Amino acid sequence: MAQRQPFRWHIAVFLAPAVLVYTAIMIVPLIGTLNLSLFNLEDGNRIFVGLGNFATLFGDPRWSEAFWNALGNNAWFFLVHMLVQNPIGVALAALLSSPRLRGAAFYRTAIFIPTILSFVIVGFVWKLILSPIWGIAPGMLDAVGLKSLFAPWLGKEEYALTTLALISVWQFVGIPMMLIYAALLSIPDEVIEAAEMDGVTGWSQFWKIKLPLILPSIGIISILTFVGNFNAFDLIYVSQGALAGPNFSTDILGTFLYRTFFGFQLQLGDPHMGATIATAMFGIILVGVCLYLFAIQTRLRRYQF
Amino acid sequence: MMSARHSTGRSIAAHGILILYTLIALFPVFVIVINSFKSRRAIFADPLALPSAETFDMIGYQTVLKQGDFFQYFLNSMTVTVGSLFFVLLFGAMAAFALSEYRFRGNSLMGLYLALGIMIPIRLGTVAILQMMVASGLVNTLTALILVYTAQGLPLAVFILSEFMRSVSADLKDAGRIDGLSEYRIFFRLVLPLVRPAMATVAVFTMIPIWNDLWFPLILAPSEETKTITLGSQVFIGQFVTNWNAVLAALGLAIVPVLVLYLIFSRQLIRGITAGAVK
Amino acid sequence: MGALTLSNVTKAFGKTDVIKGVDLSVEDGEFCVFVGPSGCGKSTLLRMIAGLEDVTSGDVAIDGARINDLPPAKREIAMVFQSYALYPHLTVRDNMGLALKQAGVAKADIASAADKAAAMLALEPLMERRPSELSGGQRQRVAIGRAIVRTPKLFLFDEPLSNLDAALRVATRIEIARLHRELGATMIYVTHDQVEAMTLADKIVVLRAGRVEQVGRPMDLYNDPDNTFVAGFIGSPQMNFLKADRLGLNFDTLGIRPEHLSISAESGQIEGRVSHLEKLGGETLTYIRTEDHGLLTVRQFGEHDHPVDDTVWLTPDQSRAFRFDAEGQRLR
Amino acid sequence: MGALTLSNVTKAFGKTDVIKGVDLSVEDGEFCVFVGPSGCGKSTLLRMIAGLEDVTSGDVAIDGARINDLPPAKREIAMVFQSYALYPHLTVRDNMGLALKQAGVAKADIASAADKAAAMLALEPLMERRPSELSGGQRQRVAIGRAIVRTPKLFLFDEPLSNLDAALRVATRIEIARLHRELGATMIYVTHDQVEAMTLADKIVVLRAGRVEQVGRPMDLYNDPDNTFVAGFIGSPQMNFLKADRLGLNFDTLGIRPEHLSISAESGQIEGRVSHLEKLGGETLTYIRTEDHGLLTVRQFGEHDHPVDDTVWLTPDQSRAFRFDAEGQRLR
Amino acid sequence: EDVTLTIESWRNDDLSIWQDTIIPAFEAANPGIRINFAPTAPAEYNAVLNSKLDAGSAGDLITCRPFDASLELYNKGQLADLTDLAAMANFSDVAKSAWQTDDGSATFCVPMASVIHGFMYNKTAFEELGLEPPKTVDEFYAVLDKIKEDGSYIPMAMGTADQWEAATMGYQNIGPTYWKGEEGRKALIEGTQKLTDEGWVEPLRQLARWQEYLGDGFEAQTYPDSQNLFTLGRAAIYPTGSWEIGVFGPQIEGAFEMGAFPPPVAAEGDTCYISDHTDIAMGMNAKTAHPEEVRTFLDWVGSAEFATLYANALPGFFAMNSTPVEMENPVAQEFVSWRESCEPTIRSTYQILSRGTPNLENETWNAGANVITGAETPEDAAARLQEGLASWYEPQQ
Ligand SMILES: Nc1ncnc2c1ncn2[C@@H]1O[C@H](COP(=O)(O)OP(=O)(O)OP(=O)(O)O)[C@@H](O)[C@H]1O
Ligand SMILES: Nc1ncnc2c1ncn2[C@@H]1O[C@H](COP(=O)(O)OP(=O)(O)OP(=O)(O)O)[C@@H](O)[C@H]1O
Ligand SMILES: [Mg+2]
Ligand SMILES: [Mg+2]
Repeated sequence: MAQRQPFRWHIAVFLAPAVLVYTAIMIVPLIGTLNLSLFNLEDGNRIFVGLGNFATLFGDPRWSEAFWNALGNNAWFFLVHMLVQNPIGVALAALLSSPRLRGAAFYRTAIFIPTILSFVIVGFVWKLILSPIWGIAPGMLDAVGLKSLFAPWLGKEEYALTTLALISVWQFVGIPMMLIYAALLSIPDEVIEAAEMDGVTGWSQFWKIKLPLILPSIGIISILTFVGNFNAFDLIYVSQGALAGPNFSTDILGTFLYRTFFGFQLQLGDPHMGATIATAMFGIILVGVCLYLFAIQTRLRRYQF
Repeated sequence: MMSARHSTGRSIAAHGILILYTLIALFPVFVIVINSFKSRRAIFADPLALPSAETFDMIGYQTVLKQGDFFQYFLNSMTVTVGSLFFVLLFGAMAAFALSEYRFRGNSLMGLYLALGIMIPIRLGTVAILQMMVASGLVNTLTALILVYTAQGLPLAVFILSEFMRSVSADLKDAGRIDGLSEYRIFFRLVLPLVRPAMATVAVFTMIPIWNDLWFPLILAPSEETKTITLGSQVFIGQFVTNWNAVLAALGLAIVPVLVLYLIFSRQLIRGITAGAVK
Repeated sequence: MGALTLSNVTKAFGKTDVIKGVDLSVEDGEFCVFVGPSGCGKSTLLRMIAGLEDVTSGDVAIDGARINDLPPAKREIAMVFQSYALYPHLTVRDNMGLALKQAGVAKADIASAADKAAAMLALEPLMERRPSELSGGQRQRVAIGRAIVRTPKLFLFDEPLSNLDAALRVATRIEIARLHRELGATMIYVTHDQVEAMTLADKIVVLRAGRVEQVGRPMDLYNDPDNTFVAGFIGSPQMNFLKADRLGLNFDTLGIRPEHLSISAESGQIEGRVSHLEKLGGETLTYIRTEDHGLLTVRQFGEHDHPVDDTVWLTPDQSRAFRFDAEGQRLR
Repeated sequence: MGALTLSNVTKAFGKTDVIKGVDLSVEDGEFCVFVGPSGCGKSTLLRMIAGLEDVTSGDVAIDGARINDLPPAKREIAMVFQSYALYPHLTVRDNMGLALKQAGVAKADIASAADKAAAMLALEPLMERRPSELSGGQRQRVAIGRAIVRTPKLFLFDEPLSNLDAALRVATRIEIARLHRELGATMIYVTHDQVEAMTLADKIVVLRAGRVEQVGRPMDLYNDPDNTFVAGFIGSPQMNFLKADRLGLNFDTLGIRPEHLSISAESGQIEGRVSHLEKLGGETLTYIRTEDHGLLTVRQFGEHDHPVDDTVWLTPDQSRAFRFDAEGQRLR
Repeated sequence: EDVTLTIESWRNDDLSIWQDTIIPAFEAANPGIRINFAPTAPAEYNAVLNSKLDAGSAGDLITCRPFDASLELYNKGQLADLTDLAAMANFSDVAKSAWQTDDGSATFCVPMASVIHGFMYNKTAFEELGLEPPKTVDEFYAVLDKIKEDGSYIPMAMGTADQWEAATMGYQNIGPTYWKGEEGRKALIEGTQKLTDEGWVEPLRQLARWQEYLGDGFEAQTYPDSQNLFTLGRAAIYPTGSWEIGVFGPQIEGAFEMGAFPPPVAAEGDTCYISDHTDIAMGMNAKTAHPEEVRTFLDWVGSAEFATLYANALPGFFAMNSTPVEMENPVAQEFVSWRESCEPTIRSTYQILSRGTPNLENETWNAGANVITGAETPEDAAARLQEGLASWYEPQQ
């Protein structure tokens, strides 16, 4: 029989401030909000409708089309980040971590600067650069004889979302770069030297040695990207407005939710449907995170060097 | 000098790629900076031109200085950001320590609970939060903002920090216990200094959204005395016209303090990693 | 002040029993060494004494007082970890002083205690450095210094020398022995290097899979082991075990130390071929492959030469041999 | 295939000269051991041979061909690192096979090479494990296996045993010696454990502060050292250095190994008090504090007893003693 | 002790006007009451205001959006009933209609201003090309064709990136001419007309025709881009509303002269219709701690004095006060003069019809942009709008 331990107060003390602040300011209000998804307004009275709102969201084509459109766009938005942002971040970090590189600190800072910018000026400057009217992008393409490639990307349904995703990549690539850079620095020199001795150099050294060893960091970045993208809102909002034009082609869950929850222009905010969408988003993200935590993270072992 | 392991060709290529990407990263920033020094007509007449004798115009900065107390706004932003960072790091690290150091019932559930917050935008809880602040008389105080940002930053902080805390040597903590340090001292005197790189990482992630947030300042602390820089700059965004000179000037200036914070933290980060833990 | 008693102490991690009932008493001022193969529970036992692991059942007592539920800090013990566990962000002086500072000792007293320990360990010139600026041996000495300043009742060492190189090991070993004499404190020392065990211990405890195999003074264990396990574990190079029946003896195993096996090119009891030779200057180790008994080791003092692959003859000195039964128990 | 020549090789890190002009030739198939105190430049020299550090001046040649500018992978060299430096994400099999795979060797050939190495090192049951699932000794053997499969001209070992515990060290040491015999490859081995140096080397290179002090076969260095540094470094326990004038001799220093110093309770040449005694079973080390010569070590075989603090008398065996001048150079 | 009243508004643009002109005038006349004008960026205004009202931290005075947004606040009890406010007598029923309950029994905001849609044009450019402001639709296209042919100006400044230009400055601008102003609007509300009827589809067809006169890359052209194109003198015609008058003056900096013409009619002599849209009003937070002072202030907002101050400070925002206001700005005078010659109406989607999901106003933005880019035919767009409206609006089912 194990002897009973006295209550370990310090655990409670360590947890208390975080749990209290987080519960009071985040969880309680959010539960209050998500709870609204079970209610609706009928003749000015709030009545309990169970899962009725979800039936509307997924069953009524007016709602469901918008939802699936936003979800699909969001998935693409995420995919672009995974395919562009994270590989670029990894590549930059790999270059930065090469030994005896001069000016690494300068490059690191320069590449991180866009991350610091506020969305308002990011939206403004990219609209200015890509504008067909004020001529930065067309002019630059013209200078290299590729004017014909230019299109008003932000205004075309087929390009707008991808363009915005790439702008977002531009803005946030500093974050994966930082994390991967840190991970690469913590690979012991001797493992790299062993690879040099084994003739594993250059690119194959990166693929066969470094990449597997930074996979756990890539995993964390992926999940942060996932969560970040499925909660994204600001960039689309400042550059395309709450209606996420053209023709909803840049509508993602965040803008869809904002429009519904807080209203827009003549559309009044609908906290009930808004909460329903929020709950659905929450469910999607939770599933993604759990999938990661239980299916992927366990496989990405952290190696003891 | 020719050497066995470092070919000049490779390092030129590396610099080439890095310079290219740095240009891509900085070009829009360059556009922002040059245009903040131009008159409105000049911005749109040729956005890529450097400010010349006739287009050079400090009107943006003048407007910023004239309209409202921007120094105060800066101060408010700094207070809120640094204050929230402090609490996020402190409370987050404490919770992360509890989760990674002690085995107790409900440990992993608590971990998941604290992670829920990264999955749902806190903005949705606005009304309840505002009601709470009204009830407690915190509306139009920086405290309200600090509280909200602390809550908002905690989940990610706990998530990342508890990963790192696990790597702190158990022997070290035991040595502290034998030396008579209480669990609190072990945390503050031993563990905290050792996870500095992780703290720096979390600080960078946490501070940017706080610094740039518009929503909560607008709702919780819109008064003149408590305005943040981002909110202060909104005054130039009108219904039909936006005063881009002023927006560029204000928000361009606004990146300076964050950049300084970033430099501080990233130095901590890199130094912490390369110094390595002592075996 | 400093006598330790363990009474039927056990430890289980979840369902695995790691310590399976240990009774032990260590006298005040004694130097007690725990030896045993990797994973046998040495560290776990030490950590239970320190209070870093809960005791599953049984009692731990210091000077007769049960301390099972006392937190580590209250037990008046000091511990030196295998990994040193120095505080990387503190200077040598602060590493040593932390415990005293924590106990509220006056600044001046802390400084003089640290200086005294530093003098004892020749650390004076290093007091303001941080651990990362020290060599391995220096770090080890700081870890010991940190333990000393607190003048505890009981010192616990967990393989303190295993990260050091050979020369430093010898030097630090001597230092620890001197310390023990000078401080007169009770010390419990874990190692799996039996040379350390032999040279330092007043009393050796041989552990195997969570149980005590034998307890005794070093030379008692060396000269009078209870079983093949202890006989093989104490003494280096390891004792040779010969199949007694092949030698025409009526028990199971004959144990003979390498120095008691004589070698001859002409004649002897056991035939074998030289497999490998190690000349250490002052002594020579010859490894001989035999058909009946496997690889046997012969230790000779001075310089000798036995060409590899030559056939040689070995003869055990029966008067120095040990007899064991089929279970490995000593036949006396 | 595998003869190494260093001609006036130097290395400077920034402004500090670490290697100050080393000339050395290692014959094909020879086992060459670098010894020297910590920081003397052993690893640096090894890494220059491997191509992991640039050579500041001088030439490194294998089989007569200058390889200064050849990248490590092209030098047909294998290296075993002190920290093993295994690829943590690959299984034992893949760790061993990676270099061959990289060189484009056929799958079947890789597998058979790995299996052969595994058989040699008794790693067969571990082939599918990852490094984190191996014990220290097993990891070490995998690191060696990784070096073997490439059948290099030259093996480089940087303190491969320093992270192992005593028992494993002895076993792995014997394993490496066997490997050298079986493969017949040239090996260069860094250590600061002189026992390893003595038992393994065909040729020992004693380094000190970036310079070669003496090169020779182990017993030559043991029996015929050029200076006090080499004499003190080779042989364990260390040689005793006595002040010759106090003994009425007309040179500076008398070097005498611990086993050649006899001890008596009644009479002798040097008076001293027993300071400490180490009984190892097969031998006894006695440390004696003398007024004229400091702490001296006496090594006796078998069990002996000299109560601490007793006065004893020591007599050096003059026939086995070495004579040195004031600069520490041997007087022959 | 002075009472300070805080005004919630989305009019960042007016900050200096309030601070420099309006507030001093009021405070001088009403010692003891201080006014604090606290605007929010327009895009966030509704969300922020609703949150603050729900939580009880909103200001004393609320600037009212027209129709449902404010009606909803009134229904929730967040806006006070101001029917009995003396100043209400100064406004016509039409002026008050945007801030009344559907049955007109209660009024909850004091009307401040309306805006009129029309086309602005670059007078200097027109003179240069020898063009006259068009009166009929045919003349309109003829003018556009000429400008296009000449090539030195973009014929019309409009983009679809922000969507609302297409709907508000296109559709709601020319539309009343086709659906006959109030007549069509009311019929739609009653369910006697459908959005697929000719009068409602034709404006979309017109919009579709505009595409060829817009600048390159109009798909990515935002509203500020359009403004800049016009004020920098690169575009000749700019479909818009009177609110631009005040902001364009300083931007043009006298580089050219600006004029305005009303939406063209089908044939010379047809009745012209203009959108004279009730846009801004001010109401009282029902939870204010100082209802008396708030009412004092609102009475003043309803006065002729305020109307004159406001309309002159903000040329293009026309007072709705029954007492005519003297205005100095010539372009503003031009706009307001159309009130005499044309039938005024308000935007078709604002009253009642944007109460449900899908939201007709938002859908109209989308449809307007789609027909201009060619993503949808006018007929399809109209059918979609009708279907959406009918899905929740009973009179249309
Ligand atoms: N926290 C734990 N949970 C589960 N099993 C443990 C734990 N700590 C130790 N063990 C197990 O208990 C046994 C004894 O471990 P212990 O560390 O005491 O061995 P040791 O004798 O110190 O070995 P070594 O010489 O390798 O240090 C081992 O089998 C180990 O796997
Ligand atoms: N990258 C470097 N920059 C500067 N000095 C260095 C560097 N690497 C080694 N040194 C210095 O060169 C000297 C020799 O180092 P080296 O590692 O070769 O010693 P060593 O003989 O292998 O020592 P040890 O036995 O401790 O491993 C040391 O004084 C060390 O401080
Ligand atoms: Mg242990
Ligand atoms: Mg070395």
